[in-house]
Amino acid sequence: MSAILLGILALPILAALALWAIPASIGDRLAAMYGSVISGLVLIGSLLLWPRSEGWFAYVPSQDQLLREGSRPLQAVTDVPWIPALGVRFHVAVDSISMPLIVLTALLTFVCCLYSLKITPRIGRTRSLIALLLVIEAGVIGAFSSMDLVLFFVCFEIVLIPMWLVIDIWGDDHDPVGRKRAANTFVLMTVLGSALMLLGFLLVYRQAGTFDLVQLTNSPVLGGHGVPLAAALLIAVGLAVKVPLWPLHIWLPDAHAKAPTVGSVLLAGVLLKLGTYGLIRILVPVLPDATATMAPYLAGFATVAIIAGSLACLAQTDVKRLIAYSSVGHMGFIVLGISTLSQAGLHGALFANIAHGIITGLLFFLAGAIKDRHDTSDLRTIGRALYARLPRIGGLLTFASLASLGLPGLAGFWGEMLVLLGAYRPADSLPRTTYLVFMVIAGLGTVLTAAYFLRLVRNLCQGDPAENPASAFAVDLSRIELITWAPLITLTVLLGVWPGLLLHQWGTL
Amino acid sequence: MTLTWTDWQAIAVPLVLAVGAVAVLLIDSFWRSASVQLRHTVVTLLTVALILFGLVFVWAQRDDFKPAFCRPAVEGPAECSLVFEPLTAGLWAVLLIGALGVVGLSAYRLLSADVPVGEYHFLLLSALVGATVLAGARDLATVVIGLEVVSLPSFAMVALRRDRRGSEGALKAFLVSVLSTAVMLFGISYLYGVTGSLYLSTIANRLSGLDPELRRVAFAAGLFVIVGFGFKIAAVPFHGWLPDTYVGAPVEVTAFLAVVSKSAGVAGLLVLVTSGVAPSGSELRTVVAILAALTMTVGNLAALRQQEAVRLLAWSSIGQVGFLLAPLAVGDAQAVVGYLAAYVVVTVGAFGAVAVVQRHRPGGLLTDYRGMVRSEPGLAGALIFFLVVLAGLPPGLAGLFTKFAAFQAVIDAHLGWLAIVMAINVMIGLAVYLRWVAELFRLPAEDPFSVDIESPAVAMISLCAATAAVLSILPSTLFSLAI
Amino acid sequence: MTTALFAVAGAVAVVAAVLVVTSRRIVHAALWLVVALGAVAGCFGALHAEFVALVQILVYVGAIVVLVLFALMLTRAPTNPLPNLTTGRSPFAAVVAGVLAVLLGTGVVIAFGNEKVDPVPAGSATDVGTAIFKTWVLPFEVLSVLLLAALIGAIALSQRKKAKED
Amino acid sequence: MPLILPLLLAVVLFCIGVYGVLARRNAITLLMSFELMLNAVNLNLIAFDAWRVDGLATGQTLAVFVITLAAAEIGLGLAIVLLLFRGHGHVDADAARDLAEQERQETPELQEKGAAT
Amino acid sequence: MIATAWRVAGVGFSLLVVLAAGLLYGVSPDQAAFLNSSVGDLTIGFAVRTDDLTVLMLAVVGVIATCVQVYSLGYLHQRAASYHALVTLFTAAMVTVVISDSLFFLLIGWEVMGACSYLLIGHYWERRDARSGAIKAFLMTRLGDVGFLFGIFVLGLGAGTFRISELDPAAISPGLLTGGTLLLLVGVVGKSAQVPLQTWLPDAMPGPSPVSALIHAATMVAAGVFLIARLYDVFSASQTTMTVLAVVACVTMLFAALCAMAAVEVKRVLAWSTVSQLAIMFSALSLGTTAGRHAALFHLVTHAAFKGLLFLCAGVLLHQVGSAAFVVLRRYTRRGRLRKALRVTFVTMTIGLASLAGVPGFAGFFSKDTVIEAAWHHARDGSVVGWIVLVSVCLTAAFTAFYCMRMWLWVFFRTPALAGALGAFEDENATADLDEPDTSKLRDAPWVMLAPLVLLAFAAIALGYVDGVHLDWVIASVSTVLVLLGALPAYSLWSRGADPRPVLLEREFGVGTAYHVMFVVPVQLLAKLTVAGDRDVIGGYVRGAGRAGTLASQGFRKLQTGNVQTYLTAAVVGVVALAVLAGVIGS
Repeated sequence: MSAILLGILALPILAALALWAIPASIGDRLAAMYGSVISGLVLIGSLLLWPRSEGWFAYVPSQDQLLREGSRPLQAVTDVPWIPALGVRFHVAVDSISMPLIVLTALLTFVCCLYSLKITPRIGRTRSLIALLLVIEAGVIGAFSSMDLVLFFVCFEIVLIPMWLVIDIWGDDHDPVGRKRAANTFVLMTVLGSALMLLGFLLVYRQAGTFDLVQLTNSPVLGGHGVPLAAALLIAVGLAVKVPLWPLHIWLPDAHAKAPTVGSVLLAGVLLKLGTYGLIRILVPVLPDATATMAPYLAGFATVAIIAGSLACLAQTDVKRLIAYSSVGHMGFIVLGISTLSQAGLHGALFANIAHGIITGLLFFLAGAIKDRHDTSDLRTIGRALYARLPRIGGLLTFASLASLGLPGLAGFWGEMLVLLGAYRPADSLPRTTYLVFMVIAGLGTVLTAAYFLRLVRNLCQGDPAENPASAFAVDLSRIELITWAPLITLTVLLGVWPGLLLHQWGTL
Repeated sequence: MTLTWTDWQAIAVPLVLAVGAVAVLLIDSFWRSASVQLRHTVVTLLTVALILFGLVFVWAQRDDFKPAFCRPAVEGPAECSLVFEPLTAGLWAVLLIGALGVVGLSAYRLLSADVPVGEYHFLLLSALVGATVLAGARDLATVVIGLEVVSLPSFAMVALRRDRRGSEGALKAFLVSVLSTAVMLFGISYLYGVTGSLYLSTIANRLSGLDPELRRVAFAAGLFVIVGFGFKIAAVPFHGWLPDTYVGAPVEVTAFLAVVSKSAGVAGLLVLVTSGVAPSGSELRTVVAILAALTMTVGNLAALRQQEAVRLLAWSSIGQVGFLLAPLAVGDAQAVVGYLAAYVVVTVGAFGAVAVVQRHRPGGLLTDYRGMVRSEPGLAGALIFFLVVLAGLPPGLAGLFTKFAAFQAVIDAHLGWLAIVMAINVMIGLAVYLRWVAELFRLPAEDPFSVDIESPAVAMISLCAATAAVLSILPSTLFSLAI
Repeated sequence: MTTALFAVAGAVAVVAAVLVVTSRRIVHAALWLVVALGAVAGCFGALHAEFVALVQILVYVGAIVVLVLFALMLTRAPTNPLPNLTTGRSPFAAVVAGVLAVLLGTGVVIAFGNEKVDPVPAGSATDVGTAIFKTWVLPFEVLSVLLLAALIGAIALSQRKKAKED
Repeated sequence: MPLILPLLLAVVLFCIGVYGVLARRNAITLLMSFELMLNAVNLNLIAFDAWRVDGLATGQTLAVFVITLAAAEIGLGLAIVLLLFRGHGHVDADAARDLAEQERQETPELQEKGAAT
Repeated sequence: MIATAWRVAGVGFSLLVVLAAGLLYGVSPDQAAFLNSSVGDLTIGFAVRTDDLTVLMLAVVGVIATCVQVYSLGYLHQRAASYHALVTLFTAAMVTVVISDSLFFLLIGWEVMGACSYLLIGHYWERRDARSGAIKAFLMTRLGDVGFLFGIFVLGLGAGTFRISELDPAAISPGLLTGGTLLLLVGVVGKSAQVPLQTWLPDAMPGPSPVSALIHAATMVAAGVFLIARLYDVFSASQTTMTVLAVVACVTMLFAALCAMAAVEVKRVLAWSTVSQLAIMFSALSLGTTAGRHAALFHLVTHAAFKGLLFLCAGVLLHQVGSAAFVVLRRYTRRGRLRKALRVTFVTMTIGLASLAGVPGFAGFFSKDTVIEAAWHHARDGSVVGWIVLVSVCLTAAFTAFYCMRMWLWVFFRTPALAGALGAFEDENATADLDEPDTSKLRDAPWVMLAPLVLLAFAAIALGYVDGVHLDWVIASVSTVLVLLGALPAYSLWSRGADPRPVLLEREFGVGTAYHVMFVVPVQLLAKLTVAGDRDVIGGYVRGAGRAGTLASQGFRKLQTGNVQTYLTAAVVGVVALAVLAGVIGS
């Protein structure tokens, strides 16, 4: 097992290096094929890691349970000292919290590579793009599987420069200044956040004397004031930049709007998850008391994010920006769920993480497809009546919108529902009335979410075709698009009708 | 006084370097029959051999503890002028590696730059003697003289091209240095007056039992000493000379200043701080912390809009010094040496890459680097790696972990405000280096830079990159340098 | 007696030093430097550091100032007064120096105001030589490297560029 | 003799030296000012040596070292000044500003637009 | 090809539903759970059940859906594939609601219906009113659904289970029970278009008529009634909720009836009548008695028949004439063509209207009487709610008769006083009324469309007798009188060619406008504000930081004059400053 995990960590990196070693004259097609094969292998590997037996526990309540036969908390453990002088270990493992996210990462990267077989940004240089995607994949999987705070931090940082390059080089080719600024804002804000997070980790280390997550989870840093609170605050701020939580979200719309399609997909589908994953994996178990002190404020910001994100979407005129802002709202839900510190809320947050990755990935693919066809992502320039011009893409956009607005029966619903359920009954230590207010506001937020997606559909898909004549080169859904999107669509429906597929994995958090 | 075997062992490296320096000078002066080319090669090889000897020696003795030039003290343990201990070994290793890198850099460009080869290597080795002595020094006389031995030869090296720019750069560095020496000596004189000793251990002992009035003077004295080092390592506000001198000097000499000279300054300051002149909790550490915060902020901010490669490296090296000062302010030798080691390796590499480009494009603008990822993938890749290490982001894990250690040291010392300033500076620093990286990736407007790179340069840069890569994968090596 | 001698020498030194940094004739400044350094040597003598005083006169007055004068001639410094020998910042510089003097002076007075020096003859060449070669061997040796390096450096810098070597 | 006398003299000399360094233009006078500062140091050392009668003559030794140091410094310094004179034709420290950063037009990012498309 | 497949699938599926209803008839009640997963101490999963209510609703849904699917074969040719697929999904969603024993499973069906109705209302997305009507429908029901979801939380957590069959009102504390049921009621109000969330239903009329039939007769809006019937134990355990329900229902029925009296488009009249009739069902439910529940369900069934019929008839009008607005229809009517050309439609629609109005002998009459009777019995027991319901239903019966009569007459019959009728429905351009429409091509609809009409017309009569006829003659006669009281003024107005429509009624009490001003406009303003805030405040900080960095950078570059003495000065000043600073910090 651990060999598989190490394999899917190392393979993309080595493959990326090998790809750079090959001369640039290798064709785009071949590079994408190579990337698809590699990421396909990673996907297979990650699926092999998927639990085959019951009895996984995300967090071990006590030591004796750890020793009990048959209930190993972590799978595929590799634990070797790395930098003894700093107390850093190379400790990777997976459990049921990280596993779905790893599979999601592998899947989205695979899909992106596959997509690049036919459809690549106009800048070209596909070889490097593929290599960077692979590096991002390795970094994200590493972050999801690291059981050491510092290793997590390192993997967290690994993705930054590749993503920065992806936005800076392959971004919107009409707006070099804008994409540069977007890329810089992204990387700088994230780096500041992660540096603050690192400070938090170091404070934890000062208190607990270890960076090891398993140990920290089993014997957390208690106390809700003073140093633990400072540590929690720093970690939360650092992760909130990544999530991104209002008001630290300002990098997101630009980054998404300017990034190439595959970049947006990975950014929204995978990278944002690092933040929420960190909150669940690190903040909640390691600093329980401090998190409880902070949780109502976190929930407040999350609620504001839900409302502000939705309101901002209502006034957007750029389809990619709109979807980006919708991410702000959705991530707000996830953070709200986490900050309830309740079973339902945490489950909801985890579920919403996956669902958001799939659905928003699909939405960004669709937005990219529309943008490629019209050479702009401005709603007013694209015009209306996509149903008439590109009926299949329009239909899929409507489908994805419905999924994203949380229609029951599609994947988006369960996460948000559980989050609201968590807010209805937060952990005992939290002020319930406050959370009830948040719940009601967040509930209204779902209405606003519906409103902006319907507005999007209305302004883009519907309308009089006579007023918006078809573009000459507009081709409806191509085969590669269908192939790459099919898994996402399938999963959206599957998770919608069978949430237990994931929910039962998590057991007691 | 009779010199014991231990004394000889302890000063073997500086001694060999000093003798070697004279040998180099003599070979170059009196072997006129040989061609310049040959003499250059021989001199370079000899220098390399000397430095390698030093490295081997340090490696062999790395765990020893050898006090040298001791005398029995009136009170307390024996007072020694020089101590070879693991910390010294680590600092010497860093200094020698840096010097080796500079020699390697000099191997492929010096001839065209009108620099007398023998003198150049002589001065370099002399400075290295000073640096090694400084890193082991345990009395203030040795410290100040060692520092001068580092400084004066390097100023001569700055002007060694004997042109307008070089002389101006040397003058600026020289004036600032002399002022700093005077200030430092003034401080030392007071320290002597207050404690009656020049030995660091004795000073440390006596400082703790001073009257309040004398303590104030001692504080001012310590401040002057630290300020003296502040000039050397170009901590803000004593940094003004640095960018001008870096730009004025030949690139190799700039690398020398940035690597050996700066490391020596840091080493001296580290010795001062750790051996008790600024004990934990003293206001002097606060001063160093303030200097650290100021230095990194100003350095990084000023680097933000630079358009010349060397000037950017100059300012960013000021920023790096700020980061070095942070663990120094809390007396964490391990973090300092680790940081220094990573910094030295990648700085040599970065200057190596700059030297290659500057040789063909003397303008030295960042825009000259456009599109190099395509036209010179190897060089560009290495340069990007060096810059990323300097920024402290993956894949430059060496830089990341040394910054991490710095953070850890600061956090452990409860200097929260400094940690926050450092965090902000990580961001600004990243912005600085990413501008350069972005140029490398950008598609060039006209012809991109592309040449046949000389094989010494290839070897040198690859070596640096390989070292940095190894340090990135096994960062623990960095921190085992000074235990 | 020594106090009076010291006071006189000190006063001379201060006056000469002020003239060094204010004189409008650059050569005069150099000559005033000789006076100042000599006066300081006198101070040393008053403190019974005869060896240092001698070295001071030998090295400073004898060597350094001569070197400076040569340099002045080589750089064709005019002997007539120069209007712009000081920069426009000089008032500010005076303020800075003044503040520094006040700060340092106060500190020194507070710390050492009541101390007395009772100079005993310990400044002979023997004493200093013994100290140097018994205790301060290492700095002395390093100092020799410094002198050599400075010398070679100065020579290297002073050489004219060879148009084309060999 | 009160200790304060030589110490205050040293302070005054040092500050005069500082003034000279900051205010004078001619590089050689700057060097002269440095000599004043170093002399202040020596005065301090000698005074403290005389105050602390420890029989080791530490202060005097260091003073001798400082004088030697000063000699080495001024030797190299004059060489640099002469070099500057050869290059610039003057020895005005205030006017040597070749190495100041030249104001440059910000390289417009837009240049690449042509290249990118 | 795909369209054909979906047509077949659609019809087949609806027949399957009917078949399932038939098979399940008489089977003893049972439940089954599946796909469960535990979240903490809660179980989230799905469950189905079968009982009488399920069978009844399945039958209604199946029959109506079959009619609609078959009817649509003839009605719709444009984008048929997506249309039939969505109608099928719609039906499936309603079936889900009906058979569900899990609140979450129910919610899935509940909201998927909302989405389907959105998509189907927006079927003619070229039309502006269709687009906005669709959005309005979805958003208003979604708003209600939020309350519904919260209600599920309250009840589910209160009872510790999300299984409907395990919800025990006795196990839930009274406060939670009231809160939970009230929140569920919000969802019901939204779904069933009761006051105050009533405006979406009339605006949903731009959708295809068969869809309207499906929404109004059997699925979406009926789901609200079904839900309360399903959770009747829980609801009736909370007196407060029942009172609120009664008030809402009574206000709604009168309000909607009044609005219907002034509407000038066939489908709009029918839409308001649906709202009003649903309110009657709710009022029956709000009695809290078994009789009330029975009456409500009875009315639900008959209403499904006649309202489905009426909408399909309206669809024929739309299909054959091209519009269902009175003003257009009148052009044909004045030529006397409409009734003759659309003979089957006329007859079936007459049956439907009669049933709606409660003309004795028709199904609607019987079911309405059951409601009145239930209310009367309850009122007699001394219940204020009973009295309120009784009075309201009686009034509504009269109003209903009025608007049915009015519509019937104005659509199908030439006005005796022709001149007076001029301008009855046109505000301007009265002469346009005299334009000669081409009546020669007016034919009745094809048989696929007429067959469902006939079937439903039969049902609209026969269903009244299914339950066995047991009339309270007093009540029957009272309600007959009420019908007459309502119908006569309509006749007299028509015969005079006048159609006075109070402005208040015509604007539907201005609720739509008020909502627009109160909610839509502020939200749009807030949205603009948020974007501006992001750009100018939050983004401003970020940009400001960037600019500050650049400025600082330029500043430091400016300080770097190249003059060494500046550097020295700075350094010395720095020393002094540091000394002072450290002194301050140290002391």
